[in-house]
Amino acid sequence: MTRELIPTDRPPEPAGRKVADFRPSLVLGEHSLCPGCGEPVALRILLETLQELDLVRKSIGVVGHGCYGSFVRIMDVEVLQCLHGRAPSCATGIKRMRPDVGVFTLQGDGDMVNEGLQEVIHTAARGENVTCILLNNGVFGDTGGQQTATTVLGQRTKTSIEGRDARQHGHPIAVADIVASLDGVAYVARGAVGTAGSVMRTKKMIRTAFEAQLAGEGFSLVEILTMCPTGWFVGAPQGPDYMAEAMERVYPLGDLRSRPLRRGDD
Amino acid sequence: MTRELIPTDRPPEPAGRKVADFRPSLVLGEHSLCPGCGEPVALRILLETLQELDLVRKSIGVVGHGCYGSFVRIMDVEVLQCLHGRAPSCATGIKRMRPDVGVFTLQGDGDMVNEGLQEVIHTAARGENVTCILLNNGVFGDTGGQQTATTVLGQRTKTSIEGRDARQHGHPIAVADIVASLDGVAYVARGAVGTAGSVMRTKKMIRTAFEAQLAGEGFSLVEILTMCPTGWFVGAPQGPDYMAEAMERVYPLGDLRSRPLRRGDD
Amino acid sequence: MTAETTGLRLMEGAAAIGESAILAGCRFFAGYPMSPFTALLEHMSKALPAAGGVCINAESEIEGVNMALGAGATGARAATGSCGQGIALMQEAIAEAALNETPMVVFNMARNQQDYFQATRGGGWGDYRTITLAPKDIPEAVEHTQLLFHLAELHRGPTILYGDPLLAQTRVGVHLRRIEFGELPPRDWALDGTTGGSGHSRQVWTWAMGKATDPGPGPDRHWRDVAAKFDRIAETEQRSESGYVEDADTVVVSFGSAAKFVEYVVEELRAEGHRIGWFRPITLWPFPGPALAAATRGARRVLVFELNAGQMLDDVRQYAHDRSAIRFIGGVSIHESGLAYGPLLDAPRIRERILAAAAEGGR
Amino acid sequence: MTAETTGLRLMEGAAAIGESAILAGCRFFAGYPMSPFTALLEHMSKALPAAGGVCINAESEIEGVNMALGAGATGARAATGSCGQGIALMQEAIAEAALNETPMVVFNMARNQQDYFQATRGGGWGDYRTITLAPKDIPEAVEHTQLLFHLAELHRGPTILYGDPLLAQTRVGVHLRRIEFGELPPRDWALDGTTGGSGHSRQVWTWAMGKATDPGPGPDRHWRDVAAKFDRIAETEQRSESGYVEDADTVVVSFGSAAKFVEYVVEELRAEGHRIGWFRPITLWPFPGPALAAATRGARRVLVFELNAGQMLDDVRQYAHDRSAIRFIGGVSIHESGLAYGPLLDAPRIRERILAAAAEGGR
Amino acid sequence: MSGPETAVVIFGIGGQGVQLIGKTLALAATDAGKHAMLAADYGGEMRGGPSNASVVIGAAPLRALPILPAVDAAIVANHKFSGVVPERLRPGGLLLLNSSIVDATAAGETHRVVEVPATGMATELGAPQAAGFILLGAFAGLTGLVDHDHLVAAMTSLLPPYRRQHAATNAAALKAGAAAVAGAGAAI
Amino acid sequence: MSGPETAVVIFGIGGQGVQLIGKTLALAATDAGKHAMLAADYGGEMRGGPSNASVVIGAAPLRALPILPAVDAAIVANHKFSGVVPERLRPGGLLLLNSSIVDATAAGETHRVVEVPATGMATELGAPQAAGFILLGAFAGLTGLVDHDHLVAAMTSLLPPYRRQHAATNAAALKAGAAAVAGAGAAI
Amino acid sequence: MAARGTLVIDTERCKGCELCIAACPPGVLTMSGEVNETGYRYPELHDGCTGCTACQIVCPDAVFAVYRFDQT
Amino acid sequence: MAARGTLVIDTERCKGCELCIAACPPGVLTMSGEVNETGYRYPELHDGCTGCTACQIVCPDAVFAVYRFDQT
Ligand SMILES: Cc1ncc(C[n+]2csc(CCOP(=O)(O)OP(=O)(O)O)c2C)c(N)n1
Ligand SMILES: Cc1ncc(C[n+]2csc(CCOP(=O)(O)OP(=O)(O)O)c2C)c(N)n1
Ligand code: SF4
Ligand code: SF4
Ligand code: SF4
Ligand code: SF4
Ligand code: SF4
Ligand code: SF4
Ligand SMILES: [Mg+2]
Ligand SMILES: [Mg+2]
Repeated sequence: MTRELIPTDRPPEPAGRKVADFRPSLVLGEHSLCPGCGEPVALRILLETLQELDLVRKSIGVVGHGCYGSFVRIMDVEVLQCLHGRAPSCATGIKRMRPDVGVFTLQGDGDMVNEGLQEVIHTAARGENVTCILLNNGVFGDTGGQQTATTVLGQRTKTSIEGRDARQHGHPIAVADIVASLDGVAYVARGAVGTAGSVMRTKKMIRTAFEAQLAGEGFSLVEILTMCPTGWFVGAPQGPDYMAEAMERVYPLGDLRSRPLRRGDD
Repeated sequence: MTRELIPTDRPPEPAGRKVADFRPSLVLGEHSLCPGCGEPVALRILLETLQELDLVRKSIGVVGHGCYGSFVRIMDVEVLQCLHGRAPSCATGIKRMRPDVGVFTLQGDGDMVNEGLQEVIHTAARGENVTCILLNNGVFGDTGGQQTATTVLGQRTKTSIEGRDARQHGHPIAVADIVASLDGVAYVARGAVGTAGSVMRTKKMIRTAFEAQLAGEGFSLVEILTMCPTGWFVGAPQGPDYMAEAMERVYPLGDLRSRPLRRGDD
Repeated sequence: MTAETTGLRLMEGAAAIGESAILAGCRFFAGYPMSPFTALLEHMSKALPAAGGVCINAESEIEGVNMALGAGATGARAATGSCGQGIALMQEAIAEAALNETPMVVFNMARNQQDYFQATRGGGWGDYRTITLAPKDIPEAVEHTQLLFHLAELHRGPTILYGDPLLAQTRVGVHLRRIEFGELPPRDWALDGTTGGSGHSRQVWTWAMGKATDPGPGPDRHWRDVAAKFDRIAETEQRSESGYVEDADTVVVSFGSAAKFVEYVVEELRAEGHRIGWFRPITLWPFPGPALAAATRGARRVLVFELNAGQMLDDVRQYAHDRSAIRFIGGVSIHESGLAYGPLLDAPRIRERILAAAAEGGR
Repeated sequence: MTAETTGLRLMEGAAAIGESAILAGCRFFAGYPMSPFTALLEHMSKALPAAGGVCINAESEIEGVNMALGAGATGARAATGSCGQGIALMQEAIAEAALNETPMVVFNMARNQQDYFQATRGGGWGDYRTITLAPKDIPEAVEHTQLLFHLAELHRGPTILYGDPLLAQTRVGVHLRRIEFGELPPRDWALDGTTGGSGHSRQVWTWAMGKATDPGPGPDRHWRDVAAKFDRIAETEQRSESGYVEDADTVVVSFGSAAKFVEYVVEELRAEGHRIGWFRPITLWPFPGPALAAATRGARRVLVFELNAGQMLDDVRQYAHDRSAIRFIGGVSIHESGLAYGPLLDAPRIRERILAAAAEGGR
Repeated sequence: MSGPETAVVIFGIGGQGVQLIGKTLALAATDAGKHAMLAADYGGEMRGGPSNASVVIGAAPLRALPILPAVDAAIVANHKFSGVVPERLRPGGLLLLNSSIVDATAAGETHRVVEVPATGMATELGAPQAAGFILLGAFAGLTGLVDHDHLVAAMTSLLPPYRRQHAATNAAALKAGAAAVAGAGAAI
Repeated sequence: MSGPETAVVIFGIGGQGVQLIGKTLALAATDAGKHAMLAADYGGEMRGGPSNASVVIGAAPLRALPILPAVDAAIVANHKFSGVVPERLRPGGLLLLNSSIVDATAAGETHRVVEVPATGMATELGAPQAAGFILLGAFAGLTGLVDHDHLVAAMTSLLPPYRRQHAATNAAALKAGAAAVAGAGAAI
Repeated sequence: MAARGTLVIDTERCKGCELCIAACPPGVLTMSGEVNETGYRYPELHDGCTGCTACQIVCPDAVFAVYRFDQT
Repeated sequence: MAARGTLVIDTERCKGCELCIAACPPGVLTMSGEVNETGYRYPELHDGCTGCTACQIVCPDAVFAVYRFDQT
């Protein structure tokens, strides 16, 4: 690696082929999330997937309460910003009235596994033909980093300041595993956004989930582990490593319930 | 069998040894539940267990909303009649302030698997040292027999009049299996009260659950399948058979999570 | 003359209300059993799918109301319902729908009249109001049902029917027909999924932040706008009814089923020569204050009869012509089951209370 | 003089309230994060276990309030809290605690004053009331916290602190000490598990059915008894404060932090010779109606300043000496984040509004 | 019969089909072009105990309240409530008793008592569940409020599919009830 | 200084430690036996953007409101807000600027402007994060509201365990700030 | 066959559900022809009870007390 | 080594989280010494970019556009 810097303030001359743009055109502007936050990456691959599946003018998102709530302003798809925890129920009402539209939720672990645990389980068992996206960072990021139902043992949060202790604070809940065990469910997977590879694998999971919905196969859930350096009290650069060590051990990545393979394309 | 009748209007002469009384002394009076209802049997074995474990003056029950709600008047233990679905949370508050008391909930499937699904899962994962008793009859008995989250496929209810259909009404949820899969849980079992044998096995499960609590091992749950001939639209005599055929197939009986054996007595 | 010629069908109140909702275009219903609301849920679970709609056995009230909110946000005519504790659980979402302006109808088939504050003051969060109609009998409930769907869409927000066990469970002969209430604005706010990628994709949000490329008013202005809307509704949607108030020296104020009993008793007393009149708010919110003030202008006594500890009383005190003339003659009265009215809802008892209060000296 | 000699500790309001709760004997707390309540939860999660109590990170507001209800039923001093939507979710259980007579304290650290109806009219279910204190600043909040635990136990039911972001997040020097409020009745109602097998085992139940061998009053009588209790509380627990009302031709009514601003402005205006006074309900329920009537007897104008669309207004209209003298000068005003007050909560703005309204002709 | 509306209350216990009798009466009247109201005294959910039904029938839209201040007639189906002489029965009102199990001596002096051994008759018909329809048939016969054909049609349409086989015996019970009081007729 | 209470507002952006500076000032004053109030202008949860702190110090219980109608002094830490000449600064009030990054020309005529190149000085001290404490030291030096020792003690007690190592440089920054304005003193 | 056990049957409490009939291993219970005060048929005991308590265990309405004759 | 790819870096949007640095397979990104307007250091590109887009994929703040030089 030479010490010389390559100029990066304008497109190259002679012209190269642009293979990745700053952000998908469905992202309307800047977000104000923390440095190193994983949620904007999840948003990007979600919106890219909608574009790739040609769902842009055929989709409705239902967004819960968490830092990702501010995406409502910058995601160029129709959105119902719903009450904390209630996205799966709102999505149910929407999907039943608009069965031809791709309906998805965007929720955090606080939203889905704390406040709205019963909504997602009931919706899944009902076999509701919607896709839920869980952004799991193991904390209530938006309120400043308190313990959620997915905080792993030992993790320090504002309300488990000495680290989550099983006797005092109980055990974390792997909601995707619960959902995967239910009848009525078409597809469940857990991805992450800590590395380029995991981002791409996660994007494929999102695609598979939407494909299941479009095929009318029933409920789908993609859990995405996202970095929250602020809530974890770690530096932004350490986010992916902390995530791999602390969270991926408890929440292993991969498909938890696969849909019958019927795609020829990948 | 002779056609001759044995007189049964007073104790026998010469005196026999009484081996089973009408009801445990902790049942204070008559209930007004339907003919053939399974819930009073569950109540009886629960109270007998409290007596056998010498917990009568050391226990608090938390009762949800369902037909069993009327037991509050006739069960001679301290009771908090709580809001529909909220018994595990109320029990948590009680147990934390009275750690030496045996704390249990009495809930139906409507109460625990519909309205309060998230309460029981969170309480279990928290490892709360309480015992939850679920009376699962697959319907909201108390409101006249509508579909609950545990109604089995094909079952006719007032709100699934042609039988529960997976596409329209979704799939039943086996809450005990979910709970059994969680960390923080000491003991989970599923019994029934359709036959004398199942009643006795279920009673042993209740005992094991309380023993786990007394040993401070964490959360315990005993699901009990109970007959609801009224809500099932079957004759009272057909209750146990209907239960075996329709429900026990979907909800098999037995221990789902065992506590470490450390008892010498049985 | 037979039923065919009279056009009357003998129906349980809950079924009549359900059929009326379907006539009004209701296509989504989600509810959770609770007496006496259960009868409506059971009816809808049969009748709505048959009419091409969707009825979901919601797994809880919170899920039910949020499903209805989602359905309502697509522009479908959506409804839910419950009573008492169940409505309490829905308060957060009812407020949300009021503040994000999603139409839906909430059938509060209450167990008694103890939930007047719940219906009129909400208890959700923020500055919101809900149009609340309290019919006095089943024929009126049938009409109110359709009116509520209309008003919910016209003003974009949740509207409430405050019913009771008598309205839910009594059977009477009813006429069912679709009532027209006039033009409605276009449903251009409804989510249908088609505006993605436009830079102006639709959004339903109580904070009304809009999109980065098309900013909304934000909570400060939006909530002030909503408050102003409720002020306008308060002006235009008041409904009330009265009888014999012109020359009455005693006016009895009551609502819902109780008002039907009061009206019956007052008729009797009038026939006997007593100078008594009655006043009934039909909309509990907006409370028909000016009409009450007018109706009580000449009265020496304003008696308030409601089956609770005195809740509508708060509104009567704000508007009765002379506050010092008010006497409370209602009270808590509950069936031993806790699920229905107690013995105070009875014409002879009400008669006694009115006569006793009317006999007391005026101001 | 140093902090040691003055006894002042610089504390965030939330922490001061939390410490005061612990001094009052609070031993159970369960809450769920929501700004600005979060700060109190975080404080309790550290401080309460250290003080020998239990603080649970409740998984949701509904779970939190029901945990507190369970803990309260054992006789422990228990509390929970939230704001806005979170309190909405708690309404069912707050009503339950009021009707089954379980003491607990609910810290409603509200985002603004738009939840007055929520606090005073509940929206749970049934005829219940909750004593609600609205402190104007942190020192008063510290005192109110202890008073609320006392009143909750004295009257056996939930009591509410109506706070706001200023009370939660401002830091001031506070004195912390345990305040004594006098004798309390024995806790013979508390569940401790010991009365099983007696034929009279204790029971906590809103229906108050009692045991087959020891029947309770049942809902009809119990709910009437509870309503009567609330009537008594309404008589005895009204609290209010006023200034310069004796000779005021304009009285400004406001509550909570806003009242502190109004008081400040009125002081200024008095110093400039304006005949203006102020009145502050300290208990939002019971609303100090008679005191307000007395304070407004001589006034030509009664101005209501609250940071909402006009909610306390309903109470002022019921009690102000002359209803026609009332003018609303408050309004919705929200920070762009939706989480705190907007620009209207500001002394110069309030001054303008008071002066403008005072300049208008009286009745 | 006082005024243009006739009010009758039926007393029994849960399971006796009191609500079905009430519905049949109200539906038959509606089908016959009258205005009818049926108010049930419910209460507990799924519990035993008393079950009453109040029916009001009139020629014009009703002004009756769903909780009746006074009734013109009472049908008493069960001995458990033989002590209940309806307080609200107007003087001279009709008191129709199932004399198989209800003791007529408890009835007051001021009412017009008619006894029909309904349970016994129903057992003779081989349909013990149909005692209520015997009483209803008798009531219709006594008052002329609704005719036999409308009663049969209403009863038939109200039976759930799995009870259709009872239609014929119920119809016979209605007829037998009417026959038992033939001659005792005249309006209440 | 108007009246017995002194009000100061500190302007900056999130991450500059504005809240810590405010807390240090208020805590030092409290520890010194005065009455103090600190009001933060929060708002969004976990978002960037402006961060202000208002501090009021007095000898007796305060009557100040948590949203100040007027302030006696303003400390401006960041150029992002150099345009903000606090409207509420009383005429003659003290405007203390971090002149390393804030342009003094934007300040109004009616205020007493003091410039301290805090960022530059902090960098020289080898502690770029301590610029705020330089300003605080200067402010204390200018106003005499709190003494150095109480400031150091307060700052030290407010540092979280994992930042204890900053205590010494922060103390040095406080001292350097005071030194930079030595002589410019006198009450505001 | 000498019965090893016998019952006291509180017939007035019986709700006629017949669960005891199916539960009795030797099948010595049959339903009555008569009904009790509440209108329900109730179980009657024939010879051959073993005192096994199965009937009491399954009965929801606390109708049975069971006695055993010790075989010493 | 002739670079197979290159970037446009919108440095003003960068929040300095350094996720791109770790993500770059050939390790051709380093953080700047200077800070941007908001006060964050940002990535700078050295020779050897392969145009693999890993940096763009992991960046939360949409700082990168990636270009590839076709090797035909
Ligand atoms: C009913 C209710 N309770 C609490 C809140 C406050 N709240 C807003 S965001 C949030 C945290 C959400 O955490 P999570 O879903 O994990 O999202 P993250 O911020 O971590 O991305 C909470 C508790 C709320 N908005 N509504
Ligand atoms: C919040 C709330 N919603 C609804 C009800 C009405 N409710 C009372 S009991 C009951 C059914 C309970 O069913 P389950 O728990 O299965 O008991 P079962 O009657 O079947 O024994 C319902 C829905 C209630 N009491 N509270
Ligand atoms: S707090 Fe955590 S989740 Fe929220 S924006 Fe910051 S890093 Fe992301
Ligand atoms: S309805 Fe079902 S659960 Fe309820 S008492 Fe009857 S049989 Fe038992
Ligand atoms: S005790 Fe056993 S043998 Fe005797 S009657 Fe009962 S079930 Fe039959
Ligand atoms: S089980 Fe009990 S209630 Fe049922 S028939 Fe037998 S004795 Fe009667
Ligand atoms: S495109 Fe690939 S090689 Fe080029 S800078 Fe980005 S990560 Fe490195
Ligand atoms: S990943 Fe993006 S925001 Fe983070 S340092 Fe690299 S360019 Fe900046
Ligand atoms: Mg999170
Ligand atoms: Mg059930």
